[in-house]
Amino acid sequence: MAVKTQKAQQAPPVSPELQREMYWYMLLSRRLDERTWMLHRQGKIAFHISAIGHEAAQVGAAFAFNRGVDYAYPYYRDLAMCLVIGMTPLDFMLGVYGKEGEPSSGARQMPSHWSNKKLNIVSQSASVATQVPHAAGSAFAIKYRQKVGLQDPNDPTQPRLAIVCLGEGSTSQGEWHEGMNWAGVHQLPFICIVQNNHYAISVPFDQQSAVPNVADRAAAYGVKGVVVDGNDVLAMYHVTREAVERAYNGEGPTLIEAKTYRPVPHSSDDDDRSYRSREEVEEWKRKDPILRFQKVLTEAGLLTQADIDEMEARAKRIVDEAQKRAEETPYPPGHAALGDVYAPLES
Amino acid sequence: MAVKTQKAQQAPPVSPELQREMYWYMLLSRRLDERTWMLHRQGKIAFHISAIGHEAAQVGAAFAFNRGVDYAYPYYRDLAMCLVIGMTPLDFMLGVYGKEGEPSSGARQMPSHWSNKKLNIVSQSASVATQVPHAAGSAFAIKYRQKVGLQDPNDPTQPRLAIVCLGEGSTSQGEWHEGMNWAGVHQLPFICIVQNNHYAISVPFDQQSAVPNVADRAAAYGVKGVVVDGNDVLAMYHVTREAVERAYNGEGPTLIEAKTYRPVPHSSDDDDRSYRSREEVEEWKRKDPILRFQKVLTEAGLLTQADIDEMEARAKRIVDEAQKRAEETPYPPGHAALGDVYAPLES
Amino acid sequence: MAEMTLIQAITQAMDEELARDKRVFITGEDVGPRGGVFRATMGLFDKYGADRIVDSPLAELSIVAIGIGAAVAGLRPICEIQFADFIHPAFNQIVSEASKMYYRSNGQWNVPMVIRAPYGGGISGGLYHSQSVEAFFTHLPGLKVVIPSTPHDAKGLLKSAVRDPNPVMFFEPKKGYRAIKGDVPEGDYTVPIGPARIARVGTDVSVYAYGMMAHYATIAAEMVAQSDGIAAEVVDLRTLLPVDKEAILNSFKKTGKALIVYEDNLTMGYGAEVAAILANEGFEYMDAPVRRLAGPDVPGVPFSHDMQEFFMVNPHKIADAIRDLAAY
Amino acid sequence: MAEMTLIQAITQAMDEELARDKRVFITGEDVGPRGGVFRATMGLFDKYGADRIVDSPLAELSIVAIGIGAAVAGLRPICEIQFADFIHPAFNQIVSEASKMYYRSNGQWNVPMVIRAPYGGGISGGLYHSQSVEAFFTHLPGLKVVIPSTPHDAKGLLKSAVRDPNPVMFFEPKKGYRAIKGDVPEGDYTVPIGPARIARVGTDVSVYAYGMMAHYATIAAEMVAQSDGIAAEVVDLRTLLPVDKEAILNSFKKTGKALIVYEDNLTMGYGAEVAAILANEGFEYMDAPVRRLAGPDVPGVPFSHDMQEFFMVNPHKIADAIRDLAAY
Ligand SMILES: Cc1ncc(C[n+]2csc(CCOP(=O)(O)OP(=O)(O)O)c2C)c(N)n1
Ligand SMILES: Cc1ncc(C[n+]2csc(CCOP(=O)(O)OP(=O)(O)O)c2C)c(N)n1
Ligand SMILES: [Mg+2]
Ligand SMILES: [Mg+2]
Repeated sequence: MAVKTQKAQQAPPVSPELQREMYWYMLLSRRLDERTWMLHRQGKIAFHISAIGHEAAQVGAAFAFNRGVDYAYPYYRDLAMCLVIGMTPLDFMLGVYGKEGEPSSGARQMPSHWSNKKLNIVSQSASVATQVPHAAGSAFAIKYRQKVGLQDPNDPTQPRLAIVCLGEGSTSQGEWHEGMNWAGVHQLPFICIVQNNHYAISVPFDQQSAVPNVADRAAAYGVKGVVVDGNDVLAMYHVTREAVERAYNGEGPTLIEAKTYRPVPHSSDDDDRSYRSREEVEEWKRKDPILRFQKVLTEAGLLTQADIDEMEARAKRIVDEAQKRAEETPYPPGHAALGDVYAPLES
Repeated sequence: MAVKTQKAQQAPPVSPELQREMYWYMLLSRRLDERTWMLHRQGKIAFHISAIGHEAAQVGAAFAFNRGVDYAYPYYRDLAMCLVIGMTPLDFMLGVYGKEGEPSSGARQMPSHWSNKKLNIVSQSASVATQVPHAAGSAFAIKYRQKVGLQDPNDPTQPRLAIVCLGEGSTSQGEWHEGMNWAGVHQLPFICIVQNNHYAISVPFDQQSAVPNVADRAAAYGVKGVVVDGNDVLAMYHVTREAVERAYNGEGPTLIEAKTYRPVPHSSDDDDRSYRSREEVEEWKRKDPILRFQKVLTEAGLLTQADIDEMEARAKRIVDEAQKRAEETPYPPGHAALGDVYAPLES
Repeated sequence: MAEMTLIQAITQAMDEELARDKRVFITGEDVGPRGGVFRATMGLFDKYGADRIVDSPLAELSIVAIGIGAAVAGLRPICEIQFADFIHPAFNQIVSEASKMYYRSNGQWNVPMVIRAPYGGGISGGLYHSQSVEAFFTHLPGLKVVIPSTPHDAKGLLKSAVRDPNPVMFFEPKKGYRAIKGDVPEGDYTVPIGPARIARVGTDVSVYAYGMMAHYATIAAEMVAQSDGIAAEVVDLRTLLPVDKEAILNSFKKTGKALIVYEDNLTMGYGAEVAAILANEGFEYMDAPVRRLAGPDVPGVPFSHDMQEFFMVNPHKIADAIRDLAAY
Repeated sequence: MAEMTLIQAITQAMDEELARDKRVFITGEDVGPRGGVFRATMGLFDKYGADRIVDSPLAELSIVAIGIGAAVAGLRPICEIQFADFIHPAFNQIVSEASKMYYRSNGQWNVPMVIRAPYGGGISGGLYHSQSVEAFFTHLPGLKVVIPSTPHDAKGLLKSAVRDPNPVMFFEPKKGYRAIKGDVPEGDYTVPIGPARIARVGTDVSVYAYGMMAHYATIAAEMVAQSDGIAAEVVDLRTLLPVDKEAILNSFKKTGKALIVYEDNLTMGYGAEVAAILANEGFEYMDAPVRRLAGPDVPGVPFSHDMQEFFMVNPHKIADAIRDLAAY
């Protein structure tokens, strides 16, 4: 299998500003996420599904494409990615509380089912992997528009690729196969990011797949496959950047498998003690992507304790404010359930 | 990709009797098939879908497993295979005429939708690729019965593998992905035979797949993949025999891709002139598997012109007889449409 | 005006929409050089090329899903499912995705796509080339479900479907592809999605039908007019979802007797909804039991000749049912 | 007799069937060490081991298809779909394969399997963790469709399902998993698939319901008895396919008034079939419009609190509808 494992040290230099910005988003996502777990424990909200542990994979990927312009199909775990693309902590908090003005779905969907037309984040269902062939379809549309003369291939104000995320377990679905296949057959500007956290709820990857890497499967579709350390934000940024260049240059699709871990339960409904040892979880907590990047940045002199303190304080303010505003916001009225069944005919 | 291309000359010797039997079934299938095309041109029957060109792939495979005992999931093109397993020309003719006593479906299904419980040929729908995960399920059942003590693993009177066929185009379906994946994850006694005739009706394989061989995809599932010349009956027999041994010995699943061609239209409803050149068809007709095997056998002194003449005469008699008896048989009565909706409760 | 077959009208609608709007493209199995197994896309590949008439892999889920992804990205896909029987692999994409996208995104993302599929029996297709599948999709708010029974409507409704901002299931009665002929206006016109059509005016019995059965119901209505002087009103439903309740009730107010005809199997076929509407809002006008004439409750249409005939509804069976009801 | 919850009764049924018959095995997502996301298979992995309690890949199509292939090979699979909302990827396997296998093979091959799936709303699950999906499957002769509303029936019907030679869709009202409690006999007994159950005898109005709505209907019937002296009869349909027409008509003969309750969206929900049966065979007894009380015709149950409540049918809404109908 032609799988390439990318290491951070191969990456070309990333500006200190960008590195700090990456750190900031990872931190913001984490604090927002932790707060949400707390709200659930307090009985204030019904449900949370978490990005904890996945922040490096998501933030590294999100900074690599034309955010808000390229089509993004994040999955339910992509809080950190969506923050980078432009969704706000308040947007998210409105979602977990199910409050009026929630931008993804008007609070119709469960939290973390992202959508934002202004940011070209396409609406997601909960049925895993359905978004993979959608992303291939949007990538097909990009190539189509260019071929039939509806779009200038180099216009950076227009979407030039579609990027989609899902978990490793979800690649067992036929939808993934069929989506990957279109991407390969038509060599579409398409990037599939598999966040491999080793479990689909309780089911370990060796019960999903007889091969150790999802990326091993990319070649079967004529798609380039890359395995990357998903807890290394710069490595993630780098491999995604490469995939983005390939897509923009018409060189075809890429699958990136980010190896990572979810040190928390699958969701607020889960209890992970039945299916994995505490030792395993503790071991991965030591590989925490934020602590790791903090160490890299501090050692490189790019981040001081004062910077960290300032960021922590800022994150707390933002999260407090988002929570407060979400709590103050009313629920949509019951009859709002009736809207938006059909789009009106254009007149 | 770890794809192995198997050549006939590597095959261990096959007894002259068996070789002649293979030739006979290929010939019988061909003559029956040609007659059926003629019946269609005469307006006597509604539909025919043909095995012409595929006889070597099917006959070679069929002689390699425990026919009538192992679970077989043939597809609509598998006339030659089903004849070897034990269905009769009359069985087939009752199907094309839709007559009473048709064993696969009581004439409920279109012709060539095989089923025969006595022969462990499991009923097929027309929805392509659905049978692949069924075969994995039956293979799972075999392994299960052995593990929980319901079956002796070495009892040759019991099914010890499941073998399934489909066309190359049908591997684009999610069903194929999911079936292959179970076979791989559980390392099942499972053989998937892809009869790659280069077209799915009109669509060439490069529109189905970005990689040149279906077998290239086997590795993604932890399944052994083999490409074989599907017009070489001995090569086909040999690779299938190897796969069968692997399955019987608990060594896991195999995918065999038999490269072949369909020199006739997809079915009696098709006209292939819109999508491929006559030159291409003529070129493949020169590679006809029956002529080719005839040459091999004659040159090896295993078949004389007298043998051929006798077989031709016998085939014609059998086909005439099958046609005649099918024509004489009545249709099932209209109300027979009402039966067999539910299996009765065992009392 | 030119007389043409149902399938010619469908081809013409697609041809004109492709010419009108570059965002329109077609994908499906064998839609390219082959022109579709029923020849609905005949000639379009030569005229519009491989970029716009795209042979898909043999995978219906992806045909629909690619359509969805392209539609949200601003294109106007026409997805062909070769036989309605093979739409089921795409069911999740239609139920979970196409039908819910607009609602779940609070009206942000819409899916302007058409899914065309030939359906119905009586063509020696057996269980898997004869199915009626509309019942499943009429249970899905967010979808529109359209079934034409005349070439005029086929062209006009298909054009409306292509221009509709919502996902439209467009089921074509394949037995009528060449058997149903009629006048079709030249050039551009649309028939709105929504309203039913009174195919024949009458006062004694309301016959509700669509697709091939609407065609047959009209024939049957003429038969009973001739033979028994019964004035049957034929309501060609045309759009099954959203339901045209008003048209259903208006006819019933006149006749007080309803026969609902569909070729699908009886239980939970679309006629159940029509009957349920009448049983509630038509109660005051009800002069007889609300009757359904449909296929038997078996898993499919058998291949063999007599069994197929046994299964299928035809003009004679409809005429008998009208007579029965008129005599109630 | 022990009092237990609906889900405990389900677990007990599986436990006893696993112990009784080695051909029985369970597969599905997280059914192993995790015991299922709702804990329906809790403890079974420890008791019966990894060979018989098999965590599947995250792929519903394959869960059902493997079940079919194993069932034709003589096993008795119980396939768990984690949420009914996620059954749609397996739709083709259920429609084209499980439901048609026996018929299409002329009675040679049967598929003795159970597909279990929790369904229904009111649990803050939003569009994709609240769906009712029974309507789709009740259109498929060859399948049996069962929905219990009491622990007693859940255990007895699930055992019947496991032993049935046909594919049985077994939908479990998940809102009632822990909310519905009742007495359950110790050890082996079955409740036959087919007959409905009169959950409460009455003479004024027939209320037809199943699952959570049967539970609610019984509560509502008590409410209107107390408040208004209305004697509502509650028919818990239990088996939706084959339809128990006789029970439906027998109750209607007494009351002449029907209220059909389901939590699915209205149009083409299962209640349409019940109404259609009454509109035909119940015509002579009909004293009032046949009413359906169901969810609104929107693509799903919204997540947010008030919208969810707006969507859901509850005992109060049922009581009001009974009063209305009784007063007609
Ligand atoms: C089609 C479908 N089946 C089942 C589920 C229930 N479910 C939600 S998340 C999940 C596990 C997903 O695992 P993976 O793809 O590895 O992603 P992760 O959550 O680990 O990031 C399951 C089974 C679902 N949402 N959709
Ligand atoms: C799910 C489904 N979609 C479409 C069809 C219609 N169809 C029948 S055969 C066929 C082509 C099959 O091609 P391939 O798998 O290569 O097999 P071949 O016929 O070439 O042997 C198609 C599209 C079908 N039977 N099932
Ligand atoms: Mg995972
Ligand atoms: Mg082929």
